[in-house]
Amino acid sequence: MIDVQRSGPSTGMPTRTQQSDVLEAAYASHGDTKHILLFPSTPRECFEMTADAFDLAEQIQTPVIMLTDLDLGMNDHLSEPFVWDDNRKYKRGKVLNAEELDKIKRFGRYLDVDGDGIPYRTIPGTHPTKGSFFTRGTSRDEYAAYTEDSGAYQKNMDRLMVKWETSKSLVPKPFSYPTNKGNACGILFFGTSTYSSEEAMDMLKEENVFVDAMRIRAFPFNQDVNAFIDSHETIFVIEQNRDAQMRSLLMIELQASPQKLIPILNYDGMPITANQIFKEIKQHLTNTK
Amino acid sequence: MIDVQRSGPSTGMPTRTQQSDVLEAAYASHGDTKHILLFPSTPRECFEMTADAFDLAEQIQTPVIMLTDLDLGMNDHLSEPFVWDDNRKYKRGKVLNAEELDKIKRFGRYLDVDGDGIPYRTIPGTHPTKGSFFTRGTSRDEYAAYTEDSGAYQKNMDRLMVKWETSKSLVPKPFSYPTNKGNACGILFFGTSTYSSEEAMDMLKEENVFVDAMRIRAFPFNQDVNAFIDSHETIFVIEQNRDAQMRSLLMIELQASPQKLIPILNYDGMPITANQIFKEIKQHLTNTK
Amino acid sequence: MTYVRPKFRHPELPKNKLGYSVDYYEGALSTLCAGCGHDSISAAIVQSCFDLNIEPHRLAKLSGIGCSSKTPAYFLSNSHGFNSVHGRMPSVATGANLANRDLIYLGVSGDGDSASIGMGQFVHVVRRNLNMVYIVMNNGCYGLTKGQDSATADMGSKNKSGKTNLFESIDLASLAIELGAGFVAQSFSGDKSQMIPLIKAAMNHPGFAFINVISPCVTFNNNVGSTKSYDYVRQHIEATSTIDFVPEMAEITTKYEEGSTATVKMHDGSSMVLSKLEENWDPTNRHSAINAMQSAKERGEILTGMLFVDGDSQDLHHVIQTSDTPLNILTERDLCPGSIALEDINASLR
Amino acid sequence: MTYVRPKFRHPELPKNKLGYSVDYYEGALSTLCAGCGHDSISAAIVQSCFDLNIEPHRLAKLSGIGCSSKTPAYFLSNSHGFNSVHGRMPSVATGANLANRDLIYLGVSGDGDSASIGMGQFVHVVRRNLNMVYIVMNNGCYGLTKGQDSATADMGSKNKSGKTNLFESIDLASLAIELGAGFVAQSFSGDKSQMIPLIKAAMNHPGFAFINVISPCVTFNNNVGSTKSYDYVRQHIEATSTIDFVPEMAEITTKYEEGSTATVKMHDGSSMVLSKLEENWDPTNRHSAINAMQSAKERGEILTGMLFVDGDSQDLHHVIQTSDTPLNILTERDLCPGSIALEDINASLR
Repeated sequence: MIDVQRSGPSTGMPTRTQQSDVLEAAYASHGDTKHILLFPSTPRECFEMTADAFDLAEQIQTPVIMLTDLDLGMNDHLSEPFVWDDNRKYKRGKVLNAEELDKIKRFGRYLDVDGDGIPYRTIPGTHPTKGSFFTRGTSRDEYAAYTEDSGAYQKNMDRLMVKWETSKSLVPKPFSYPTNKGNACGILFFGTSTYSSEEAMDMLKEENVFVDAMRIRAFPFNQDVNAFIDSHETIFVIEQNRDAQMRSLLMIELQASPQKLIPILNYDGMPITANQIFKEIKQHLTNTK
Repeated sequence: MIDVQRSGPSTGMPTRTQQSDVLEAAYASHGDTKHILLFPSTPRECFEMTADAFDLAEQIQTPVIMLTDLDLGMNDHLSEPFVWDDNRKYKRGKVLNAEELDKIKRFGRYLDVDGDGIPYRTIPGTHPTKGSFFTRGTSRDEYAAYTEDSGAYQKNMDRLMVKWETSKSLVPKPFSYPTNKGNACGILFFGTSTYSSEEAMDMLKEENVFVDAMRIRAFPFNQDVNAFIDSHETIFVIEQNRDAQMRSLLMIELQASPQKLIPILNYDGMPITANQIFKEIKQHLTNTK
Repeated sequence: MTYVRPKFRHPELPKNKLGYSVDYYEGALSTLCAGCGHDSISAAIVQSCFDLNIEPHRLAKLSGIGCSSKTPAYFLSNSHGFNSVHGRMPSVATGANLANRDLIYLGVSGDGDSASIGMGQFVHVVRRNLNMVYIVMNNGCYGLTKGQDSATADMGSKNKSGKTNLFESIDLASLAIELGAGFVAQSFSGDKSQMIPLIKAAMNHPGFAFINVISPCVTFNNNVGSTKSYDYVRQHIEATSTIDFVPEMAEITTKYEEGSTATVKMHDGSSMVLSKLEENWDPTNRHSAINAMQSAKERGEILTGMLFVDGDSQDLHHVIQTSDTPLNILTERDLCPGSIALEDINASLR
Repeated sequence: MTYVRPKFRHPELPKNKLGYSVDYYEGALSTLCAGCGHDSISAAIVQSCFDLNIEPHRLAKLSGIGCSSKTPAYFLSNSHGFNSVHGRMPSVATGANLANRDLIYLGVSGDGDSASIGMGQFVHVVRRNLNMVYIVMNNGCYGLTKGQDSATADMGSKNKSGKTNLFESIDLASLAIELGAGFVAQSFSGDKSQMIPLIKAAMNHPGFAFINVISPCVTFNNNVGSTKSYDYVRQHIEATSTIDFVPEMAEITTKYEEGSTATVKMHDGSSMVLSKLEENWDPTNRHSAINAMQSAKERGEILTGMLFVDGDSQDLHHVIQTSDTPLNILTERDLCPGSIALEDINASLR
């Protein structure tokens, strides 16, 4: 699924940009639910991540949501040429064919055979007598049979958490900017806040203010994001929404301290500017000196 | 809206209970959106909060979601008799009638006249020439006219935050349990975790472990919830879902430290037991001694 | 938007019984493409409301999403308006109508809004016989997103990019008749003289009144090969009848040819006089109306005018017997059963 | 659930061409109420698949939510199944069918699932002519939530609590004909001899095949006054014809009365022989079918059997000209235009 975010809520500003569907997309649906999100920041990354998203969806057996925005979706951008590796193979994930089914004693659609939370699946019509199952929204056991047994239900919910952990190493890693190490401050950003953030870093550098930087490219967060937060005293989280939604995800998922995460927010429908980021970081550093 | 939560996600367990739509309900919809939630814990409170919800929806001019669950919705409960005050008046909130419209120079549907973020509204057909307006999902100015002006958009989004602040004092206050003050630990719970939490407190008392307790009754959180968290070293957040959703709301909205908020979670579809709460609290206190 | 409407109006514009001239019923200047059929429909709505002496604040205009759904901004600026989400105008209209049965409800929708995303809502607002006028401005394409075929595009019709539509079209008027609508008409945005009496009659019909108006999209669907172009529609329409809407109290003065005239009495005493052009068609017989539509289809023609009207139609409020007083002005005294009734409920649970 | 199906089966149950006996086509034991019409429909599905020598793994069964939508658990346990969300079975069927055109798709739905929450999906799966069999188990009430009237309950019909339904019913079969469906039939769960040939013919129809089966709810809608009770339906059904489904290769051996027989050839060479009982009705003429339905309504009768069939029906894959190879077995080689095509795209943007 591709969500070209615009200024919300409701119809919002039909021609203006925003990054304000982050929290909604991450936990969309009732019950305990988490979704894979990808955050492209250039047209080329939109292209590449779309291809990756298909692979991830089949590998992890779950919907993948790419969160782009109107700035990327409607404005003209200068882009590097798109590249395709002709040797690239589609990743279909754990799909059993007829021969493999023949070798299996009993197929369990939700059986965590490999311990990574991702079970094997079959495609309808594969085998005359093995591998068919009934997909249902209700709780079921590892063999896809209906059950309201508490243990079976909880086991499946726990398997989904194992799958969530597994997916952390499958989704695109964050991009770390080269650093001289030892900076006390870090900045975190994603998507179309990238250019302004990079420019703001240059502006800060000119005033001898050095910050480390990381661009988040996916949810769930890779271990590197955790390490980045842990290794800095202060983290500026730059985003284009009112409610600091990415910051909320960092707190919920990484147990990051709210006091450490300083929001830099723009939500007027126009892309965030380097000047705003520069000013707010300088202001904060001055105040806390 | 009344959400009788059951074990999710998807169809889940159709006859089993859970408190797992909390995060979804709080931020339902794209864009920066927050919703009023009510958390009843008894049949009588369901009755009273339903009536309150109508008043709140009209006062705050927003949907109100009552989050009850299958334990309350499908099981038999012993209940105090329901009570109705015959002098109670419906609260219609800020609705202008024809006379009031006559006195106003220019009616602005989204004009924050009182500084509380809640504008005045009119009901169609009220006045022959004044007060009609066009409701739209797009951004608009204070007079309900279409605009994509960044300033007007942001002003409206900021007004909604003011309204959110105002609503904190309008929604039901949390219930504080009598205390001997000075306990280092507090427990927070809501809805049908109440009976088990109370019983667990009694069990702890017998072992000379004393904790303060608060039952959350609404979102956004009243200032008292903030004060309760601030005045304790450790807060156990008791809830019936896998992902500690109420704990997430406390972190996002109150900037509460994740390290301070210890989740006690049950998500097997059966109501949480006093024994589980008792054991987990004791375990934690023993480990951190 | 930088459009400025010329301020000059003839100072002696005729006024209606309420003392308003027609410009009081207008809206903001349209931002649709020049020549859009939708603007002609807006103009017909304005004229109808002026002629019927409707107090603008007693009318609520509602819409969904699309070019058509933008039009409520372009008429009746003194009426309350609600631009809802895509395909969900019927729900908002239902809620508003239940809250206050005394207003006139005018819903405006498009073929995308009604025949695709809103199909479920359309079917059920027909079934509930909500007292409203429901106009579809039907251009067979998604104009707002550059002209893709909609679900009402005819099979074989060509769009601007030369592509032929491969799917059967959804015929909203036939569907409404099949679903039991009590008032179904069809018209063409190029025929204002037909639209106005139909809109007037629809506003006087006590229940759901549907008007499907073929309204060519000048920008994306007015090419040769399109069956929703001005030229094609003009060449293929066939009217069931000419229509005169005769308000209450007015005398029927026009002379109609013997035998070919049907007069339909409206609930408020007004009448619709239909001078039939279509043979073997009885506007008050549903089966006959279905036959007329089917026959026209077989001949490759678009039947316009009044198609079917049920003189005995009873709207939702009558069916479910709500109070005559609008619900939204009832008070605690009327609505709240109070502590004594509650005590009975408590007792029943003991 | 503690139901246990008796394990004993007659050891010499007849086998079909594939070597399977009928029990291989059965499912789990039904947990519906004893006597539920839906179980008879499930039995007819089982018998039809056995007779047609269908390999169970070449059939996908799909449903939405409701009593009817539970039934796929009770037939064809060796087939893939998908119990989707409320009213959204057509979307899942469309996706599955587009991915693999070579399977047989059997959708099962109810009147709540299709005529209310899923109405939009129903209309559009008809319009797209998806190659599937779509059976509505129609009991006119919401059985799973204790019997409230559904949108197909007839006006004036009384439910178990004695309440009279005040709204016009939605006639799904008429609607499907009006919307252009190529195969529309109607039946009664109490008439297995009629259901089986209809299901077989539907499975051999190359496109959307709709069967509306009146299936009384024994628990909540089988009372006196209900127009969906066993007694009422039995007294008011009138068949268009008797039907024989004659598989490919088989000779038509039955003798039919002169002049009253219509033979409809199916695309695979099989035939449906209709011995007409309804006069002035041509099963291959849409207008005639609509007339027959309208006339039956006017007589207060429920027309069952084959209602309309279009021998030239072409399913979605033919219309949009997808590859003959199922899409889900195409590989990188077939699907990926590769770096050279991408270079052209890059060049076009320079």
